[in-house]
Order: sequence, then structure tokens, then C-alpha cells
Amino acid sequence: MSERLLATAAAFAGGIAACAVFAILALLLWLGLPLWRDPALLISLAGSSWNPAAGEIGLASMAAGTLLLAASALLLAYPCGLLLALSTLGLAPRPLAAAMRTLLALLSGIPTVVYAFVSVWLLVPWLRDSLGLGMGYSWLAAALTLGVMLTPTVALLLSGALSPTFTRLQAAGDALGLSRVQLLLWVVLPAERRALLSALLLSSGRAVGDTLIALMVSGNAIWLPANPTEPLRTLTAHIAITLAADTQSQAYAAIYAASLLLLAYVALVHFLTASLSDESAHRH
Amino acid sequence: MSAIRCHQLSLAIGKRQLLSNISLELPGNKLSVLLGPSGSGKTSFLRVLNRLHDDTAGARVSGELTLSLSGQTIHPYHHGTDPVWLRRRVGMVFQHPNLLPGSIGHNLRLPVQLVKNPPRAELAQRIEAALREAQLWDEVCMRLDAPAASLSGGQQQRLCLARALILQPEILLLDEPTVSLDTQASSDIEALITSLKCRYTLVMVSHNPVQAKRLADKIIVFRDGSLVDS
Amino acid sequence: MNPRTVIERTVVALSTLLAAAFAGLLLLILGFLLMGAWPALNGRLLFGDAPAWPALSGQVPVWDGLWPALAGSLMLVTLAIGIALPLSIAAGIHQAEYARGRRGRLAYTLVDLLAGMPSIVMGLTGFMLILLLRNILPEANTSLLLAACCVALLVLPYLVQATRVSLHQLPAELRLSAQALGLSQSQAILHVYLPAASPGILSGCILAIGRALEDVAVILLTGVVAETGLPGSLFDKFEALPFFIMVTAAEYRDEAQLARAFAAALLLMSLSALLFATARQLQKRSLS
Amino acid sequence: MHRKPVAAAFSGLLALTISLPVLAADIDVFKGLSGKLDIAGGTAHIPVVQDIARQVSKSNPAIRISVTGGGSGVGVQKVGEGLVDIGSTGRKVSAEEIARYQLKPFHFALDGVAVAVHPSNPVKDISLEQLRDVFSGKTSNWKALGGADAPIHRYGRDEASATREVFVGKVLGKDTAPAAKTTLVSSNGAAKSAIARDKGAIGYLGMGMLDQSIKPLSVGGHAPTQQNALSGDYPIVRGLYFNTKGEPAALPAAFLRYLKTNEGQAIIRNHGYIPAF
Repeated sequence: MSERLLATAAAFAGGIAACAVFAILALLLWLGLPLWRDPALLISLAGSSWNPAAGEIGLASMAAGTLLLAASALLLAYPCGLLLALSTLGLAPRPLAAAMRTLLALLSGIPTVVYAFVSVWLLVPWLRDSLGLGMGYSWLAAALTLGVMLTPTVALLLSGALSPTFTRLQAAGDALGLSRVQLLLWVVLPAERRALLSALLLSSGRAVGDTLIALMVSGNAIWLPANPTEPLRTLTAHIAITLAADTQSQAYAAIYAASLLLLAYVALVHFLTASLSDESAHRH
Repeated sequence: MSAIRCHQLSLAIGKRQLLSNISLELPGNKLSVLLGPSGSGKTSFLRVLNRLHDDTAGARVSGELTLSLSGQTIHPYHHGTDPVWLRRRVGMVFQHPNLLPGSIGHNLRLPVQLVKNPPRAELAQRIEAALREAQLWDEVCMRLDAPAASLSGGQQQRLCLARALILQPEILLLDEPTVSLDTQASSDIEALITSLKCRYTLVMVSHNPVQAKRLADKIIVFRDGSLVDS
Repeated sequence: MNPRTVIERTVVALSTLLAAAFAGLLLLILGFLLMGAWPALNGRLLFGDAPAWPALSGQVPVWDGLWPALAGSLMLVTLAIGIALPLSIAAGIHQAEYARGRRGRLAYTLVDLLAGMPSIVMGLTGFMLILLLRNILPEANTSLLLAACCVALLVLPYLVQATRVSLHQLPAELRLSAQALGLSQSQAILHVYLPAASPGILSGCILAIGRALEDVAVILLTGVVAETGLPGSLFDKFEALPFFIMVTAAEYRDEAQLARAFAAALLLMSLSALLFATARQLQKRSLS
Repeated sequence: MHRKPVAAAFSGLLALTISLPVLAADIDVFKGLSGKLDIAGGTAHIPVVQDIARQVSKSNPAIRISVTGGGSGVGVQKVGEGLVDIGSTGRKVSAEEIARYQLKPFHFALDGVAVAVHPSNPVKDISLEQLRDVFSGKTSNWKALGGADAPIHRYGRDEASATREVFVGKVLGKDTAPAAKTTLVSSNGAAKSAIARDKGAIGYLGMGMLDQSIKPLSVGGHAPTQQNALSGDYPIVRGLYFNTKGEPAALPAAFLRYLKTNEGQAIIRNHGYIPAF
């Protein structure tokens, strides 16, 4: 009897966890019905002009803002994370490497709101007053903050992915007279190309999903920035801001579309990562 | 009287044929040793006896197997036979000591509580009896709460034996129980096994012909998943 | 010089430089917060002018103190983990031990998708659900309970993944010996596999607590407010540390309040450092 | 009177302290009541509500008042959906909103929308036309307004804000779209702290929020004081409202009644608004 009980309870919980995604998706689709039914609105959604009073609810600049911010943050976070991962794996002397791991874990544990807060009070005024780069609240400020926040996470992710291979090959590398940096750069990294790519995808998901830094630091202007010192608005921040609108309005309906766009991105990342690991599973 | 009898028994996992057409009889209350080079199918055969391949994806067993337990004839692979019930009657000790995480006492207490659920007073008796039977009692009676991992290799293996014995099986399967031990510990275990064979039907896997000759009442030789006539 | 040697030296130099930079960054953040928080770091930080003991239990309202936000955050996290943990351990068991084949893979995929979902979308869903629920149950409102449920949904996939992965990584021998001992599947799961997997589940749990503690986007819509005092029940609105920091960063009323926001950031950092230290200790203990 | 003068604040406080023994009855409108009162919406209202919440909690701990911002849009949305008891707005709710949600507005104060710059900025006055050019994006250098040769940093509010609605409505009119390149902040308080920290800043916010950290501009020669707002000389004026869904229940009703008492009016004045009673 207890056999059945556990199996049933587990299946029930598993069902809840699995259905949550469908439930969210269905809810967004259903709530957004007025949008999908109106071709004029749908066309407007794809545009870049946001002026709900005039019936224009274009999400294109926000979608572009999301991609710009995520890409630029990763441009900073990924190489830095990789270098830091290498240094914890073996480039740094051993006691230092252990200290580095602690440091990275501590940094990755700092709440996002703290990064954003420090950025508002330190980075933004510095960009504006000392460097004279516009208003401070900008693509640049948000990208730097998000990049710095993501770096330790990327580093831990990569060092976790690389360390089994590194440990496995270390004796062989030593026997061949390879230095640590040689082993890491010319043997481990090429062998773990897929792991490198899937870490990139995974962290891009985090970058796209961030709300707080975008909301607090990016300036939120609905506008496609011409250079990094200008403000931008991301989809997530747009949702947070537009939530204040009338729930029956077209502007509000547009945030269902924005949510679905974000979900589509998450799904895309997931399936790319999954296909990567499938292929590597086949190869081995 | 033979305790284990099989006829045309085969095992395949996916496309790999691990055992083909094994037919043999093993005597009760005797020690039978399965001998052969590694990969010859000894361990696979041993695990067929207590249905340990059940959870392996793609494993298929065909042919006939009967065990005689408490005078009854049991067909392990017939529909009505519960593998859990079967495994409680057919104990097993692995190559390397497979301890549960936790103390020495926990390793014995947990299975017996879950399987037999005896009253408290009897529990202590059973533990002592099993440890005595495995000739471990004198070494560990003062420290049942110590982590099982703190025991030496030979002690760990005897603890595993005690853990199998505490469930009062009739058949005991031993998968190269001395392979990871030094000479002294091996001979301790060998002596122990010899002392057990009057009470249990023992089936042991070994890759060491000298050890087999020293201990066995019956020797079965495997090669490439088939029997070699001895 | 061989170009490879150049690359190798550059990589070593850069990684050392970066390591130093990030160590400096941690110090910079800490020092900056400490400096900003200094005026607020006194006996009045948590309770303002209210007497400590009555304020602690909510008998006396606290103004100009961090206690309501701290307590709100702690209640939220406790509730959310309390809801998510049993559910996700059961779901993790289902995925690791019962779900097989195509359905099993689908279950993995869905939970991984849930893990990737932006938290603001999670909050939006919670908010829309409560609006719908009000059609049936007019009393339903955004509250501590709703926020906790949504945060539970946020951390659920992390906990499910932690449970699933820890169970999968158990040595095959442990499974064989549990089976050879004649334990039924449920006995083996409950008495052997779960205890053996518990260190992994626990560190997943600590990660989840960290996520729940720092989240703003979910609670933004589901019941957090700028000022209310201690929540009197599950159905009350509540304050939370990260929300306080976010709001005060933009619209502080005076320097004292801003200093409190710095102190709140420091407090939140200490809490996450504490979680990290706990995780370390647990890992050490499970290794020994 | 450029800033909220210390004297006024002092006299407000004085009035409060002096009146306390005499008007001990004012806070008694909450007597015998208990439960929770949730208020959300306009950010200009927050200081007033917080002050009242403190007064109430001292005299009647059985009442729990929660307050949060979000903007006037949030106020209408949340009170309309019944999620809070009172939704505050920095504008009169529209006839459509009243019809859809059965809102009942309560006009309690008058507030001008001030235009403010960094204290170091030499510019003192701006005309409505200049203001329109600045916020529509036509003018983007302080030199055009008589200031230094430096770019103008525009700070605005998001669409949920009534301050924005009033400002855009009165300054830009229907036909001019606000400049896209405007940094958006989430509350009146946030506008103040952003302007205070940016030398090139210009932004708008409720007059009640003004203090010495920022410098308000006079518009068309009229100083942004509540007196000028009341007389109609100052062009950008709006009302502050508390809205309930239908007739207010006992607790919200007591809250609204309290605003009308001397003590309530003192609190309103103390935060730089003019009571509308």
C-alpha cells in the first residue's frame, strides 16, 4: 500500500511541477486573446512605436533593448567568467585558487538588488559626473552592472563544467610535461567546446530574464539607443513599468505578448542547450 | 537435493547476449563456486538468481529457473513472484563492501526494521546474533554507533555479510567477496564462509582457481557467457 | 616568441588581474555600503524608536526601522520554502525514480523551462491568477500567502533539479545493495536513497533560500508594500528587504532613510553570506 | 517662496503640537475601529498617508494601515479590482474609470506640478513654450535657455503617473509627443533624488516634494508656490484624490473624515499641499 502511496504522491507533485509551465503559458495566451484577435494590434505589436494613447503598442524597441543589454552584458561576463574559471582550476597557486572559489561563491550570492543599488549610487554618478557620459542611467551602466553580476555565476558554472575533464587529464598532462595553462588552453577547452557553449546559453537566459538591474539602472526610455551612453528599455522592465496600467487596456494586453516573447526566448535557449547535450551524449 | 536449478537460461541486455543456455543444478547447504575470467558471465549469472537485472534497461531473461526455498519450489521469473520477497530470501554480498551511509548499527538496523520489523528487544538480539555469525561482534560491540566507513576493508565486508545474514536468507550469493581485501582479511572471510556453508546454500563468484579448489564443494566454470564442462 | 606562448602568458596575466579586480570589487561594494550605512548603524537600526521586545513581536508598530522588512522577508522565505520543499522533493523523486522514457524526458524539459522563466512573468501570472480567483472567492487578495506561493513556484524547479540530480548521482552499488537487501522501492527511496542524497538536496535548498530572499520581481505584484509593519496574518500585505532597498534607492525622503537602505543592503548581503557559510559547513560535514 | 519655507513647516508643526491637547478628538474618528486599510497609488500622497498611519497607530494599534506607491494608474487599477481599500491618484479619475469601477473620488488637496533643475543651474525661469520644446525633444542644450553649454538631461515619469499626465497635458498638449529619450523614474520622490544628483537635469514633480536639494523654476514668471497654484497664476495644477470603490466602508470613511479635521489638514499643509476643503 505504501508503495502506491509514495508513487502516487510523487507523480502528483511531478505533475504539478510539470504543469506549471503549461498553466502559465495557457493563462498568458488566454489573457492575451483580445490581442490575437485584432490583426491591426498584432501588426502594431511588431512595430517600434509605443504610444498606447494612440493605439500603438510596438514592442520592437524593448525586444531589441533586451537583446542589446543581454548581449553586451555577456560580452563582459563570459570572457571574464572563463578567465576566472581557469584561474580557479589551476592557473592560480593552490591556496589562492581555493580563496578564489570562496570569493566567487560570495560574489554570486550577492543579491541582485544590492548590485543594482550600488550601481545607482556609485556607477551611475561616476559615469555622469566624472566621465561626463550623458545622464548615467544608460545601456552602458546596465550592461556593466549586469555583466559584473553575471561574471561569478558564469565562472562557477564553467569551473563546474570543466573541472571533471581537467582532473581526469591532469595526470596525463603532467606526464607529458604540459604546464597547467597549456593543458587547460590546448586540451581541456577544445575537448569541452559543448560545455562552453551550453554555459553561454544558460547565462544568456539569466541575462535576458533579469528585471531589477534593467529597471533600476537602464533609464527605461522607450528608445533604441544609438550609443551605449543612452538609455534603453528591456522587455522585463517594460512589463514591470506597464503593470501599473489599466488591466483592461491594450497596453496591459501588450505585456502578455512581452511575456510570451520572453518565454519563447527561454524555450529557444533550452532546446538549443538540450540538443547540444544530446549530440554530445551520442558522440560518447 | 539441489537448491538451485536452471535450464536453458539466457540473459541479454539490449543486443548483447551475456548468458546463453545455461543449464545447471547447484546443491543445497553446500558452497558452489562460479569460476571464469572477467567478462565471462559469472556475476551476471549470480544477479539473475535474485532478479537484480530487473531495473537494468533492456535486460531480458529467458529459460527456466527454479529455487527451492523452505522446501517449496519457487519460480523467480513467474508473474506471481515478487522480486522484493525473493531478494529477502536470497541474500547477497558484493565485490566491494556496499555500506549504507551511517553507523555500523544503522547498517544492520535499517534493513531488519524495514523487512521484518521485530520488537525492540528482539532487534538487539538479532543484531548481536548476525554480528557473531559474521565473526565481527567482538570487534564492534563497543562501537555500534561509529560510522561504518571507519571499519577496515575486511571488517566492512564482514559487516555486509552480517547485514545479509540478519534477514535470515536461505541462499547467500557472494560476488568475489575477497577481491578487494589483503591476504589476512581474505583468509578470515574464507574461514567464515566455510563455517556458514552448513547452514546456508552458498553461491560464490571467484576468479581465483586456487581459492575455488580450496573451498568449493562444486565448481562451475564460465566462459563467454556459457558453461565450460569441467 | 611562439604565438602560443604569448597567448598562454596573456591568459595567465589577465586571469590574475581579473581575480584581483573582483576581490577588489567585493571590498569596494562592502566598503561603499558600510560607508553609506554608517549613520544608520546604531541601536535604532531595526526598531527605530520603538522598544525592542514589544516591537519584535509586533505589539508596537515600528517606524523608521528595518525590522518589519527583515521579518517580512524571513516569513516570506520560510513560507515559500515550506511550500516548495515537500512538493519538489516528491517531484524530484518522481523524475529520478518513477518517470521513464518519453514522459520522463518531457517532465525534465518542463521543469527546466520553469527554471528559466523570468521572475517578472512569474509575478504577473500570480497577479492575474488572484484577479481571476476573486471572481470565485471575493476575499482573495494579494498577500503574504500569495507572494509565498509565487516565490515557491520560482524556487520549485531549482529544488526539483537538485533532488533529481542528487538521486541520479547516487552510486549504482548503493541501489544494488538496497535491492539485494530486499527493500521495496518505496523503502529504498525513503530510507536509503533520500538520506544518501540529502546533502545535495540541502545545498539546493540553500540556493533556493538565496533566490527567494533576493527576489523583487515576483513579490512586486503579489503583496509587498512600502510600509505596513509586521503582517498580522498570512492574508496581510508585508514589507521585504529587497523591495525596501529598491524603493528607497529611488525615492528616499531624507538622508536617514537612505542610510537605512544602505544598511538594508548590507544586512541582505550578510544574510546571503550566512547562507553561503552554512552551505560550506554542510558540505564539509557530508564529506567527512 | 521658492522652497517649502522652514517657517511654514515650523508653524505647521507648531499648530500640530498646540492643537494636540485641544483637538485630541480629531484622531478619535478612528475610535472603536479595527482591521486593515490598504492604500496604493499616487506617489505624491505617500508622505501624507505615512504620517496619518503613524498618528493612527499611536492612538489605535488595532488598525493596520499599509501604503505603497506605483503611480496613479496603479491606484485606479488596484482599487478598481478591489485589491486595496483606497486608490490614490494625482488627477481626477476619468468618467470612464468611474463608470467601469464605480469609483468614488474624494478630492482632498491641491498640488502644483513644479519644474525643477539642479541647484547649481543658473536658469531661473522658463516659459511654457520653452518647456514644451525641452520635453518634446526640440531643445536639448541648456544654452538655448540661458544656461551653460551642456546637454539637457530630461527626467520624466512612466505612463502610470498622474504627474506625467497632468504635465504632458498642460505643457505639451495633445498633439506633441514627449521626447523618447527621457529617463523615466518611478515616483515623485525618485524624480527629486535624480534631479538633485544630476547637474544637467530637468524634471517635473509635485510641489509638495520640493526641498532645498533641487531648484524649482518659475514658469512664465510665476513662482511655483501653492498660493500661485491656488490663484491660478501658476499654470500647471492638479488635484490630489483618494478614491474608493463605491461608498467607503467604515475604516476608509474614517480615514477620509480624518483628512478634513484640523489635524488632518495640518498634515496635508505640512507636506506642502493645500487642503481642498
